[in-house]
Amino acid sequence: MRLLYFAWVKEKTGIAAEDVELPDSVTTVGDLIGWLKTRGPEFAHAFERSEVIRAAIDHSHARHDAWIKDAREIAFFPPVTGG
Amino acid sequence: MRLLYFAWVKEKTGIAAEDVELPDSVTTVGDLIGWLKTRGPEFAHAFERSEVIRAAIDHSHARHDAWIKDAREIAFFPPVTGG
Amino acid sequence: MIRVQQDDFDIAAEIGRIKAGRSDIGAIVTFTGTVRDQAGAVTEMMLEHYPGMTERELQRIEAEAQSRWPLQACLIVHRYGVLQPGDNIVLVITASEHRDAAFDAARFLMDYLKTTAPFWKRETGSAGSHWVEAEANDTDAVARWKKHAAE
Amino acid sequence: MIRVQQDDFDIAAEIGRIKAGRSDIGAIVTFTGTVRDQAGAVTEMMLEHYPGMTERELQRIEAEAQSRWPLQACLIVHRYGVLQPGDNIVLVITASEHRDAAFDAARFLMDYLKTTAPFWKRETGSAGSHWVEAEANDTDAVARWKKHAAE
Repeated sequence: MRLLYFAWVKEKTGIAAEDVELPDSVTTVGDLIGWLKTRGPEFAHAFERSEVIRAAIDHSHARHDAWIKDAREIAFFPPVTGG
Repeated sequence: MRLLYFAWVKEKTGIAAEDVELPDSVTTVGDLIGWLKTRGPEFAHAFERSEVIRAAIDHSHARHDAWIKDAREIAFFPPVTGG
Repeated sequence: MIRVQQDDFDIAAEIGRIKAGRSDIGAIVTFTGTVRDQAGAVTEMMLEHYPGMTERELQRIEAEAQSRWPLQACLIVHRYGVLQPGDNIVLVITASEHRDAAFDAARFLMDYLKTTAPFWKRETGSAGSHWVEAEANDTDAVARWKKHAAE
Repeated sequence: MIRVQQDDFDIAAEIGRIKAGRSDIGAIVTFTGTVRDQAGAVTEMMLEHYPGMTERELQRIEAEAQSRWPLQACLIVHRYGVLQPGDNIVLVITASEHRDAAFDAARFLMDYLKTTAPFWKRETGSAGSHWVEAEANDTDAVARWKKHAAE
């Protein structure tokens, strides 16, 4: 599965994109965030306030309870500030 | 006193502007409309549906019960349709 | 600022003048009203106005908008004379730090202008010429702003 | 139509393209968002976005506006990259027969774009660089449209 990070999430993780193999226990966006936090201090820091992190599954906004089973690409980012 | 007519009011009266001497009994816009109606068939026709006629005293919108004592210029016209 | 003119206007030039030498503006809203051919029923439009009163009324409306919203710029340009389908009739531009003020003020200016600025449209088409009738919903639009102000 | 680009946009050219060859449009509203220097506190702005999702999200918003109002044209252009104070960020244009639809749709597009299009602003100034925080009243603005739809 491809993971993307944007804005300050990207700055904190230190990477823009990566491909990961997920354990079977990770079934929702929220599970994925919990799993990412265990991957080192940068990830723990980036996802510390997980309630403000937004996610998108295959280019559509997704809630933290959304299922990720068929996802090809999941992105994490702060609330948007365009316009 | 100077009187001006616009749009279909002007077309019906047949004139754009005129100077008039008013009798003392004419004290409001409504009085003036009543007096104008007596000035011939064109004026009677132009002011027939007097409730739809709008008036302005010295470049400000005025109601039919407005006093005209100090007016220099009074204009009559249909509801506006600009924009 | 307000202008009443026969000539067409240039939106890009007007925005350029408004933005020139400053970078404190965050939102610019423009409204352009144009002559509709109404499925071929209108071939020409004549706009009559009341010189003197028109300028006074537009200035009054502009001042009211400036007093209601924090505007960095405010422009009304209204044309008169003979126009063709597709031609521009009116331009309103508002500039503010934030979009809400710019949107609200532009709409306010158009709603008021439609009911108080002394312009009259005469349309010519296949069925001859006629003076355009005022629309009741324009009066309703102004009533909405009065209600807002009273809230 | 939507476009995501680094280059600046040209409002007059965009309006020209929308009006070309037709005279059934009566009202054109444009919204331009620009970089504010915030009293000198901002000297540069960097706009990051999510290529692929951005286009999809803007198309979704545009389709929603088209379904809610009778629009003859609808355009969203959003820039990304490094911008300076005074530079354009976003352009929205709506065209309709009447002004209410054009005003409502333009505001709807901006309200939704602000809360769902994946753009992030990073401001640089005398106090260093920081990512701009989302504003709660942008979320409120969108809630208002949802309420409208439910009425």
